[in-house]
Amino acid sequence: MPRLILSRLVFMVLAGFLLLSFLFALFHMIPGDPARLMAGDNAPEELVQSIRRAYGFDQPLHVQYLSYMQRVLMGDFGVSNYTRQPVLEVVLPRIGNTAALAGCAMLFAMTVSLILGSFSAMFWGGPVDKGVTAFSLVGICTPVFVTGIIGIYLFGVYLRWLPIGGMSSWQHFILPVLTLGAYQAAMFTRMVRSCMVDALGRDFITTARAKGAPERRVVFHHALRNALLPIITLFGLGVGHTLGGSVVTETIFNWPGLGRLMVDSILTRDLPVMQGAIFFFAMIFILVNLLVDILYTWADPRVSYD
Amino acid sequence: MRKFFRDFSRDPVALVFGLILLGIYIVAITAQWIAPGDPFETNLRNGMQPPSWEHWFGTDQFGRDVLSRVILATQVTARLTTLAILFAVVLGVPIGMMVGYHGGLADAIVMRITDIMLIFPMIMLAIVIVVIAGPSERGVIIALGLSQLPEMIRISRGVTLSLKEELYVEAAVAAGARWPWILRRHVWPNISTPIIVQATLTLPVFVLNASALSYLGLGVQPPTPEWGQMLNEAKDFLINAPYLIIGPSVALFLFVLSANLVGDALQETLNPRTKSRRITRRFYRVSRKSALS
Amino acid sequence: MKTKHHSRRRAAARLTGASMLVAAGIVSATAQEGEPQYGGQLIYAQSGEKFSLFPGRNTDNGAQDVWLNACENLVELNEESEIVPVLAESWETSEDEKTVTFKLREGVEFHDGTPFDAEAVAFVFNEAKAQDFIYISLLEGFDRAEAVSEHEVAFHLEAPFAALIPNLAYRPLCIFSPTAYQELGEEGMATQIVGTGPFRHTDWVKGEYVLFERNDNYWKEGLPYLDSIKMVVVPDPSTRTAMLERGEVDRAVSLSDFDIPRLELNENIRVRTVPSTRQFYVVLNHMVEPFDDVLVRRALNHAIDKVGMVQAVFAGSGATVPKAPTLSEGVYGYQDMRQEGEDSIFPYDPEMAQSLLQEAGYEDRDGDGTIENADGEDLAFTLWTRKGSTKGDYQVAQLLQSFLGEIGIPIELVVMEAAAFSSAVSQAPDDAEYEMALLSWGIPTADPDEPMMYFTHTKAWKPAGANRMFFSSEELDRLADAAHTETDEDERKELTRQWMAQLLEEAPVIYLPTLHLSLGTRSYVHGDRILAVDNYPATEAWIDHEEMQRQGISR
Amino acid sequence: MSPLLEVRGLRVNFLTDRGIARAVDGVSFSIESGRTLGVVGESGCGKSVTSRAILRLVDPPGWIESGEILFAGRERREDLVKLPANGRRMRAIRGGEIAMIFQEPMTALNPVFTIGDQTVEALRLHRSMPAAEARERAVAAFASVGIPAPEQRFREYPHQLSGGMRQRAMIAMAMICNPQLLIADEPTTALDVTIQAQVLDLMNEMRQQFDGSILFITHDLGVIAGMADDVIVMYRGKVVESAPVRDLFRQPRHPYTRGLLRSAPSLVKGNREKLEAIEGTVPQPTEHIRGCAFAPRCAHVMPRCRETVPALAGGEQHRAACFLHHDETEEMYDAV
Repeated sequence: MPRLILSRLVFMVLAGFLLLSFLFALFHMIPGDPARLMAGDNAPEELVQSIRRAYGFDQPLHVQYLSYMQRVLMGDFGVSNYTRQPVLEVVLPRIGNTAALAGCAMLFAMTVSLILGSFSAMFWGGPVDKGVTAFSLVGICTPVFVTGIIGIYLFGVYLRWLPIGGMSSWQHFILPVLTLGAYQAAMFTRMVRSCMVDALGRDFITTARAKGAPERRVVFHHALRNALLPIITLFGLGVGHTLGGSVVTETIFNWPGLGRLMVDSILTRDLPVMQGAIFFFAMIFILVNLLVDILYTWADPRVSYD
Repeated sequence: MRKFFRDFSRDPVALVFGLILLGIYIVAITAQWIAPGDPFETNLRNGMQPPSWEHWFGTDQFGRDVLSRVILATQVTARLTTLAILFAVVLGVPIGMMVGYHGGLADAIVMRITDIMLIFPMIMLAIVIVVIAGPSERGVIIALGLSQLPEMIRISRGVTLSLKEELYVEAAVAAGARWPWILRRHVWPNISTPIIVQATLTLPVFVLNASALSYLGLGVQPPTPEWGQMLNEAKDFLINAPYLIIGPSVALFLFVLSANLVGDALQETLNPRTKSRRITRRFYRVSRKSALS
Repeated sequence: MKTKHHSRRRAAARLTGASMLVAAGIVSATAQEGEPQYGGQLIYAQSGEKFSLFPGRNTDNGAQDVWLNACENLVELNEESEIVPVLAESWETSEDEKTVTFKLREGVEFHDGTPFDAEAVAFVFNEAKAQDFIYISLLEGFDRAEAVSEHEVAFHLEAPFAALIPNLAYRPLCIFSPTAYQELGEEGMATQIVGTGPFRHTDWVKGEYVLFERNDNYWKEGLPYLDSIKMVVVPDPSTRTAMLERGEVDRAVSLSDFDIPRLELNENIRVRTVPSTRQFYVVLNHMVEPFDDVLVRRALNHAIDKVGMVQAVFAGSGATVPKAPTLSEGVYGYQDMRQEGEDSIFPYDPEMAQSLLQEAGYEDRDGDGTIENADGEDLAFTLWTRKGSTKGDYQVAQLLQSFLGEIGIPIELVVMEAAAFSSAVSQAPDDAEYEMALLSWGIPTADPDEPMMYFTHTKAWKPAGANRMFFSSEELDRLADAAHTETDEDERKELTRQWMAQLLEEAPVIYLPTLHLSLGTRSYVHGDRILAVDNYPATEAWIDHEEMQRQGISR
Repeated sequence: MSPLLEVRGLRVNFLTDRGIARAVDGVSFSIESGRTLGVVGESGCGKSVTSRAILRLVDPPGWIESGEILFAGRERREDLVKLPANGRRMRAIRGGEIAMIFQEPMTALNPVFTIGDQTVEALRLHRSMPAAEARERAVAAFASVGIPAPEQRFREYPHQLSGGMRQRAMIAMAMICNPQLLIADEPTTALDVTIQAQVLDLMNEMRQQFDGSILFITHDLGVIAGMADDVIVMYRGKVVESAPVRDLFRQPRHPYTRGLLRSAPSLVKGNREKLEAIEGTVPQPTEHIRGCAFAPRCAHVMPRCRETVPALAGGEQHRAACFLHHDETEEMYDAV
């Protein structure tokens, strides 16, 4: 186990370095120049030049790259092109916000999908299974922004039960988590269903029944525990989607998360903030994948990484 | 193949939705001729009309008939998603198989690259591709295909890994078979079912990603209609003109429902293990009739 | 000479007099709504500032709306776009019109306690020139500022510049405390504004919220009424509307046009729309044949149904048809240039468009529905546009495509990501690849000088200015240069009118509707204002607490 | 003394693509308490399905069409077919009064739980007792089935044990509530010969101290010879011969039984050069055959055989479903 963690951490550093360099190259490859964006469409050219000089955009690329990389090694991610605020100050608080939103959404999605998926597999082919499949398919085809806006108007404006924007109280969590979670729950339900159908077909299920175990125990103890193995890997993949999906949810619910910051920084060509946001986004994801692998070894006694 | 169709058509649900899926693809091919109105003809006087006999799904902001735009969009979206899936499968599966089979350093590197690709913001990817391939359908297909590539690689790798341990594969190796033949002969047939299931699951993801792309204006260029784009435009009128979202949503739901149910049915007919359990539906009817009181 | 001087002062006096009247008007208006009450926090939602808060490095209105609560200018524009004195009580122009001396208000302090005096004002503008602040180009010919006495500061110009006063009203030219600037530097000021305004800037989290607290020793007695103002960043328009309807925010800026009819039915909400100074236009690249032919350009203008566009894209109230080229109601020197019976300049007339094209030698020879040029090749162009940068830009582009398609000119739409677009349309004549591009021209200073000198002037060809059409006309250049240095108001207005008339003749671009700004407020909020230059000051706003309780909103 | 278990006219159908297959077609037999009944037949003859039907473990697409399964349980005699399949009473019987062990030890044990947990579970499903006591009973059970170092093995997972060890654990798990009847569905088929012998010895020892009876299902006649007191031979869902083990081996009456005996290597004594195989193959389950199902492959086929289905006839002890024996002529029998 420790060897796995160590190798993954080493990889994180390496991947981080490669990612930052790749982003730097990519940024300078795509059109769009921060100085012109700041000056506005109708600004005269010499104004754009003056901004470029003032902010050091005109330095040769390799100089910018080397100085940035040196500072990153010392933990300084530079300052935002525009607000001149240190990138860490901008990015770090938002990591928590996105982690909270994506985390709760994942928890909600996992619990709902495990329950619905198991029941649907238990009554395989029956009406319950049909209903659950229909529900999950509807969930998969409804874009996050549709559920979001409908949720806002139904529960926020008309019924006035739930607050809409920001994250100042726990009630603020409900709508965004349900919106993001519902989509993921639908995806996961279909996955859990097929894994459970597979597990319920195994021989040890007959043994369990022959031992006199009630159906509840057969499904939720014996079958589910086995189905967990493929499910955990699929949930790991799901995290990627949830983090991706959080971008739209954060925009709709005015949630100050990392996803929105990443998109804004790309659109306004704020390179340091963009690199910082994507870098930490990647680190979160790699750590979550590490967690999934560790969970896997705990779940499956046959696999061990030592 | 004849046996395959006989098995497949045995299950009523699969049959019905198979026909619907076929219908959608036929609509996609014949869109130009069967669209009731002209999807491009703007008529500002009767913009934003609710559904009526003349316009079943109402008219959009510029008075264009939403139904004919949905029909034409079927062609664009069907082409877009199918090509994107093919792109992901053709590129992803071989890589996954090879990496799964050989393992070692190549496996670790490819897996970590897929890790990074999974979280790489789709938007950034789209901007880069649009710059290289131009803001055309080609760019969108590549962007969508790339976004699904990691998952295809992971699945084919997973199946290859589990099959590598199977006895018959070891027997083939013992018999001196080289790995390309083994992958094609033994591994590929077993990969087809999970890939089909994954492909049908990714259909809706593609359409929604296309709508995210069009949110930034990077998707299919107007005036060609595309479901994702129409969903996005209807978003701004969700409260004032809710009917605008019905057209594309119904079309998307039918397309995804039929694709998934056909995917399920395919999985059952092709995958030996779950085949025996499939006839449960008819079982309920038959056994209830003759079973004990 | 004397008369000029005299008229100058008389004009200024009239202005100040008028402004007093207007200010009184405002005060009297609030009187009818009941006695202004003190206390309470006003929360309002805006779409958020993209760049920095530091006035010297900013051009986006989102940020200006933030610091106008804390940092005041020498003069300000009111609803009727008239100059209203603020920190400068009055001003005089020298004989040679190269020096303008401002009499500053006395007994005013910055938020950090340092005194507001001529020294401070001189420092700000000299620093602007030295550090090349973005707005320095607006003070053309500005040489240096000199503190004549403790409360008098003189601006020395290299040449007379008529638009100096209106440009000083532009938000970024606000007076921040030099002590704070020297201590915090530009980086520090990017997140903390220290000025003389009615509210002190206490907290700022980019992309989330900005907090202002009451400045107790504000120089205007009795103001401000509110305890604090909290501005919340809500990027999605439908979320902003929903938060306003639910009462989570008291004010919401730039609502989506299609929500306005619904909001107007809600008696707890008051919606105000005001024409802005931003007008859409389509750049025609004159390097590309046939856009160099004025007949073709006029034909293209007549081919667009601007009334239909306002109805379909902006729900009728989100914009108005163009009544004059580039300039709109809020801008100084604006006049309605439509002949009688015309609903907009270049009224929609497809037949006239086709006859003009025929006159220019372009008609549908082979009857295939598309127009060909003399040697029989079909006309077809690409139209570049963005999506979501300005309200309705994507929809307007699609309508342009269908209107021009109807008269036989197929258009291929190229939608580009915002930053890529702005680089692509800022190339020099020989690298520019666009044929047509949809942009909008906003006039932040509400003064015609900028469009005259930077939009249609031959000297302003991209990349120098913003003349992306690579268009030139001596007549327009002559009028612009004259107006640039003309200090007499009436004379300058006349020159501006002639400039607009000439534009109608030469039609360098396709003129499209002017956007409206919208502001939604809960009915218990009074005394807040909406300005054509996309600013929404709430410095003199107050809250009717009983009404707020009655609506069941508690914070 | 009434038999421990009596099956009368059991019929189990399976729905297949080509119509309804009669896997078990009117099977009747009974097991005396304390005796071991062997069920032998080629694979696909319905012997496993019969065993699963007893515990009502027939999963869709199969279902019990008709018949009675009378079980003299601890309280009273009851027909298991009438009980609700997953009812409380049926669950009490499964593992409590009738236990079952399976053929594939590798897949029959749950890979993600230790064999200790799975055994404790079998116990605590029927007896409520504190965990510690259950643990001791489980370890004791492991010891009784000859698992070395039972304490340590308790915490191990199935994949850490050998095939034989896993089968012993299965037996321990089944016997822990000392059921009255143990159904063993080909317990040794998947094991190699040496381990097979050990497990069979273990089961024989168990038969001595355990007063219940065993239903031993196998296709291996050699195993039957060593294990069973009485034997029934099944062919295509029907019982074709039933007799005490010695009589069956000395005087097999049904041609199919004789064919089986002649083709089993372990039983052929002396210098027989080559083994004889039974011609033809078992017909498809969904195929409907008039008369005796073995007729197409039978050397003594008579016209009657193709018309009517021979009933199981003969004396109290030894009965066969074949017209050859219906007129009880001894010489007819020797000539064969």
